[in-house]
Amino acid sequence: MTIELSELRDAAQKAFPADGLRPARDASWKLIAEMGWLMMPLSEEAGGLGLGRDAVATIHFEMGRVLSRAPLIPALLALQALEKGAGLADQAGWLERVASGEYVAVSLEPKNTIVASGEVLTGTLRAVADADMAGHLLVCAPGLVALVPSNGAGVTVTERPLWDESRRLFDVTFDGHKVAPELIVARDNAADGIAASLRAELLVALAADALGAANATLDMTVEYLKTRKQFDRPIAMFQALKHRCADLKTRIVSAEALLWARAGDPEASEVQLGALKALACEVFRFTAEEAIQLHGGIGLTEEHHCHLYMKRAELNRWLGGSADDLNEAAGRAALAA
Amino acid sequence: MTIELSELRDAAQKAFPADGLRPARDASWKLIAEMGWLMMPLSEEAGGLGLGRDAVATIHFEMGRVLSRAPLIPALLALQALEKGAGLADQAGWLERVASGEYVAVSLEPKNTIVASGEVLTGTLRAVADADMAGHLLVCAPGLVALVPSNGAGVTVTERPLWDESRRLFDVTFDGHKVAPELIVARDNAADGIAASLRAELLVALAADALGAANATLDMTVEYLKTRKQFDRPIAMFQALKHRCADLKTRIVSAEALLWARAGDPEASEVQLGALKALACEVFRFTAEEAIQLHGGIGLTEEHHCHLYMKRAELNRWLGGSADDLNEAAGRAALAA
Amino acid sequence: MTDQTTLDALRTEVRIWLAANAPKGWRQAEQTHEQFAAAQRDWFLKLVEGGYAIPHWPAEWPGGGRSLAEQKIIYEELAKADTPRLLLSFVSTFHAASTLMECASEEQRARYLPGILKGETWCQGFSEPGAGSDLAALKCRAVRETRADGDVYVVSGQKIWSTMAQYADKCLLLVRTNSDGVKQAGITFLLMDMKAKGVTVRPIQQIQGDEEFCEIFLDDVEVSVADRVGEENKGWAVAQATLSSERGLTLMELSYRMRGALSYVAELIRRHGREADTEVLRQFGVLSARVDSACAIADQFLENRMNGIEGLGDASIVKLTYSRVLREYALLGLKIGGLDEQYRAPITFGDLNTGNWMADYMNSYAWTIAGGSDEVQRNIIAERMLDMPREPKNWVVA
Amino acid sequence: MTDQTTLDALRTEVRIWLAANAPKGWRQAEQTHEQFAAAQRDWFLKLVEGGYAIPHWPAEWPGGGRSLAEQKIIYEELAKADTPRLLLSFVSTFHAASTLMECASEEQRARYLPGILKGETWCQGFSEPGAGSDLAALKCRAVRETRADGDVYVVSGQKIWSTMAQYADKCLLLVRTNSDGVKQAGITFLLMDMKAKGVTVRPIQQIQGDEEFCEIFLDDVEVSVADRVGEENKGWAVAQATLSSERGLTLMELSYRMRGALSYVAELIRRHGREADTEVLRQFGVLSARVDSACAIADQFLENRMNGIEGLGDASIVKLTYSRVLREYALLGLKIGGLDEQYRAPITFGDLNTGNWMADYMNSYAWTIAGGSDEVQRNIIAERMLDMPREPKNWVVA
Repeated sequence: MTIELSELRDAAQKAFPADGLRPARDASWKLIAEMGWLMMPLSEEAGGLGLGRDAVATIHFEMGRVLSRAPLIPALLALQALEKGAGLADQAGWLERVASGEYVAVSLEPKNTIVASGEVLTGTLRAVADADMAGHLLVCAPGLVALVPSNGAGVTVTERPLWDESRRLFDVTFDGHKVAPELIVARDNAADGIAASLRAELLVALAADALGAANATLDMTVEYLKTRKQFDRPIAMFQALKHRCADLKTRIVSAEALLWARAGDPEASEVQLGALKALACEVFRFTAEEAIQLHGGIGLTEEHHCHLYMKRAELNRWLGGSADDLNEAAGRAALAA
Repeated sequence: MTIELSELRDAAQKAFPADGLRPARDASWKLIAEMGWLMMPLSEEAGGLGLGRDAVATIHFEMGRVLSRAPLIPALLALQALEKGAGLADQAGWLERVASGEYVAVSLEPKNTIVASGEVLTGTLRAVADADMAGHLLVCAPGLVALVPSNGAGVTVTERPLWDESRRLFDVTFDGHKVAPELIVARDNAADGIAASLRAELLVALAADALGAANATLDMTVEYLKTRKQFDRPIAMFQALKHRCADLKTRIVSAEALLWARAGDPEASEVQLGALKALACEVFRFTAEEAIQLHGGIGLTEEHHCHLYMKRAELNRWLGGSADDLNEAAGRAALAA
Repeated sequence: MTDQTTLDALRTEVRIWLAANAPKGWRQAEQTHEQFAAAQRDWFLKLVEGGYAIPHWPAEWPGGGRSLAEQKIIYEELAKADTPRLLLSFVSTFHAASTLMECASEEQRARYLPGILKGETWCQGFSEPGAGSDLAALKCRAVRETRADGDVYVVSGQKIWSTMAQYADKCLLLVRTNSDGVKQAGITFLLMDMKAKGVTVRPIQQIQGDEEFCEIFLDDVEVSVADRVGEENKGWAVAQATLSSERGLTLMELSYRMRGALSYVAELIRRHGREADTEVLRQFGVLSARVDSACAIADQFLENRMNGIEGLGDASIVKLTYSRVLREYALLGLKIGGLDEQYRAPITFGDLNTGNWMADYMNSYAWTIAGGSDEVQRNIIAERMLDMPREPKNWVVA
Repeated sequence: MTDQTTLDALRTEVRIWLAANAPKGWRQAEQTHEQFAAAQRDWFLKLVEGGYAIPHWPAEWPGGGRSLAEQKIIYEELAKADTPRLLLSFVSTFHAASTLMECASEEQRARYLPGILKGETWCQGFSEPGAGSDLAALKCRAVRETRADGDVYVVSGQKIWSTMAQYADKCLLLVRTNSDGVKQAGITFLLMDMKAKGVTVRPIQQIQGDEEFCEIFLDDVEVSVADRVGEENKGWAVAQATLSSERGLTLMELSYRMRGALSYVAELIRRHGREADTEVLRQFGVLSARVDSACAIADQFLENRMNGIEGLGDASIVKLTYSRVLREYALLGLKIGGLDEQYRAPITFGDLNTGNWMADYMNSYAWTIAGGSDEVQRNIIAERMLDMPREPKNWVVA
């Protein structure tokens, strides 16, 4: 990790300390804007910090660690889309507003039924993050990327309560909504290019989130095992449990090595990032599953933190595409290599 | 286990004691014939013992335990096919000879390229067991079941040396061999029915073989762990290893419960037996894999027995059909249920 | 052993009775935990009336005196008819009953057993926050004091993981009456009234939204010496009798219920259009065989018990098999269900295989952790079945 | 650290050299273990000549004085060019060399180091039948005796798992010179001539047909006191230096080789017509990512070392990751290969990912067991990285 990245990490840990799990969304959002994280990937020419994918991943990693409720992942995706949307009427204004805290929501699910006929949108966008705090949504349909007011004509926003209470997702239904000309971000190939790049960035972001959270899950579990006594000794002394923790540690650390290698490689393909995301999320899922088991009964209670990680882990598996789809694509690519 | 079955088991363990691993093929064959096992499934009217699938499985289980080299599985399949072949010219004579020790070889691989055009056989039969000691082979082609002299015209028998030295398999190529009329066992639907019933019996036999061997593998491993000392204590005292052995034991015992339930159920379908076989063979495979790891370096030496189980486990996975095929069929059936 | 004709007749009789009496639409009807508890009471009393609630009790009780083979048939049919599991009355009819029958005095039996059939429910006050797998380390303190109307134990401490204690009338309570010597030797077994002064029950909010377990806080609760089972400081042996009262029937029933619930997986595969996905098909095939093997090992365990042969560790094999297969069941559902399953959906109380896959997944932990965790079962299997050396007793930490 | 331009230049230089000098068709040519050993010697001497055999040695040696970043490039290129792994010279250039350089006397260095570059090979006599993971428990006994031309140690005992000892000229030998007190304190480190009287080497027949390891029987072998490294009874510290001489390069190289060998899996899938099997595709996708993560963690470990930051347990993570991924690689090949792979096929000596899947599977154990088994690595990771308590030292068996 470079000095720049480790400084970012330290700042994030200071702003969001490990003992403040699931910090309130709105307060976090304010802090995130103050930290300047909303302008991280924006180029310096456009008034941003011009930081790379590895820097962004560093922050998402830390946000995963504390189970952040703030929609930083979608916010940065929207920002990156807008920066690529050269045809957008007031691009500079949008970038400035979004980088300084106006939230534009996006869908975290690549498979959607939305279609654009000319500028008219029909269909449903699933898994739109925190649509309740967004004035506008960024919609990617085949051949069209556009902004849509969340209270626009023919737009219905419905919250879908999740088991994971650290995130909020909405279904957004478009019943023939006509996009305003000044809100069109890109069309045709340019639009599909933006959609593809958002998919790629989303995959890295989720991998980072998952591995940050996996680290926190294991740390919490190991601490508990050292404290908890059964049969007159800390249960951390039982070799069967030690070996399971060591296996988790090994899986987390090696997946993390791949995360930093890929995040630092601008040439990494969407398929490679998908395989990384699938790996990272499976590592987190299994860590969270083992964490509950290793905690025993206390891990099954609402008041303990175990289940918060588990529920985020389960949700993370599906955002950005399922492991089955991502791994299948990776297998196909390896076959063609 | 009924008294009858446990008596059979005890007799088998006496005849083939656990310390006589991989007993020589020809001596075993003689002993097997003397024990009357070659007439087990034959009906009493036909001069056999009229024992059920569970009795046969009991013996295969014990033969798996000692890694028997004798081709009892194919021999009993041949016998059962011949008993069903009412059209066979000298059926009674054949049954008598086979039940008293004349070996008829069969293929242990359900997927073969053999075809019958009238009485003329073309193609290759893979995985024919111990063809070198057989005067005749029992061939199942679509629409035809027939006996073929192993030195017949247009018949080529080629040994294919295996990693598993407890079994011997041959490729048998038919280059337009014309079956003698008196050696035709069955045609058309009757032939396909026989082929199906052989597949089913093979699956149970292999499941029993695998679980007998898995038991022996685990027993050997646990004994070794109790004896071997590291860091001044028997390594059987290390909890991580105890838990792994307990998991193996659990998997073996519960798969075995399913074996006996299925072997005792005449209604069990080929698909159910296939799922059993896949489960049993995976349990054996994993047990053998863990056994080597738990033995450490000594398990990698030719002179130790570990690898003998592992190699049989690997081969067993493929005989009678692959786990992938069998599990897929079971999934389809469960979906249709 | 009961002959086959009697068994077949019983099966027919139970089926006919269930066709007329099994509750319908109960999953939909039970929206709150209180409704669930009320429905549990009703169903239990109906079973008492039908004569199927306590087949394992002695013959002098109505509906009792059934052989293990008969009990198995009753539970099989209850499972196949998809009736509600008997959760609220479980501690009463098994744990409390066998404690009373095996270890209690004549007076205690006369006083408490009839109430159970009238719907009086019991809970268990065994586990404590600091004593889970290591039950004997319990600290809940009882001091004997003299009162005008006879001696009492004054009990203070905390119990946890007490199933449905919020609805319980009575409690099987383990307390510490002596702190010297081996920890097992200072434990006393009491029968406590849950309405007694000083008893506070707090349901534990569980991660899937259920409230199956409670904490019980005891603050100078007085329990009459007449409600002590066995001698003072000899409660550990009584507790063993309590805990071994149910051997295999529940896991047999649950395995059969899981087999029936494979239909939820099939529906899910169809709903998501995965019928041609080789991996999904194979995993479903593997799961079916694993569920079948859980049924087979539960059946085998019961059959061996009927024949009087139960080996050391056998019960642990049955439990560990079931708990692992239950987890595999839920994991496959989650894998196929995808994002849809991450949206919160109403849970079914007291049911383990519901097709609400996140709830089923979370419920599966109740079996990998509670009632002797998978880790404890592995220790038992390694030490008692495989005869591997026990953990050293006297640890000198380096 | 070496600057990027220098590194790029080195990479180009190595590629050019390899294009001209890398052996071709070596897998087919090496039919016997002796042919393999001979080819190993040739290739090593060619690398010495090219200046790439001992990049990690000090600068005064020809081809030495390379930074870790440069060493990494050389090994990467050797892997990418699919050259034979350097097995026969491994102990000589790493273990023997670092022992001599760090712990030996000037005389010993002058006597032994030059020979290594001429192809003199060394083996390790550390492990014993009763002392595997617990190396310090070794029993091979050395008694000091006086001879006319100086004192000698008279050594008797047995060593095992000595890699390619049948071709070795010299041996790094650990012996016990004192049996009192802690076991680590009575160990002495000797340099033994493999041609000395009383040395018998027996190759161990391995399960895949290789003979990579040997037993060494020592029967009153005399080793001059001049060939002792360090002081008597202080050999344990010397052995630690020996064992830590290679940190990460090998696993980096092997991970990259495995990545190259993913092509064998692709070929296999095509050969068996499984290109449309969703499960096979997904498993191949997962394997690719796992291999990539093994490469990434090996790279990261080396990079951290270049920056002087190596944490406790880091090396164990790298090894455990590699050993597990290597196993997964072989298991996937076996699964797709089916019955075909059960027919015995010729093995490639010294190669781990060959597409002969049963051989690859069996070879994978060399990494899960040898050089600190997976179990030992897990202990290290738990105790040193996660700071979980160590196993108690003084066991009082119950």
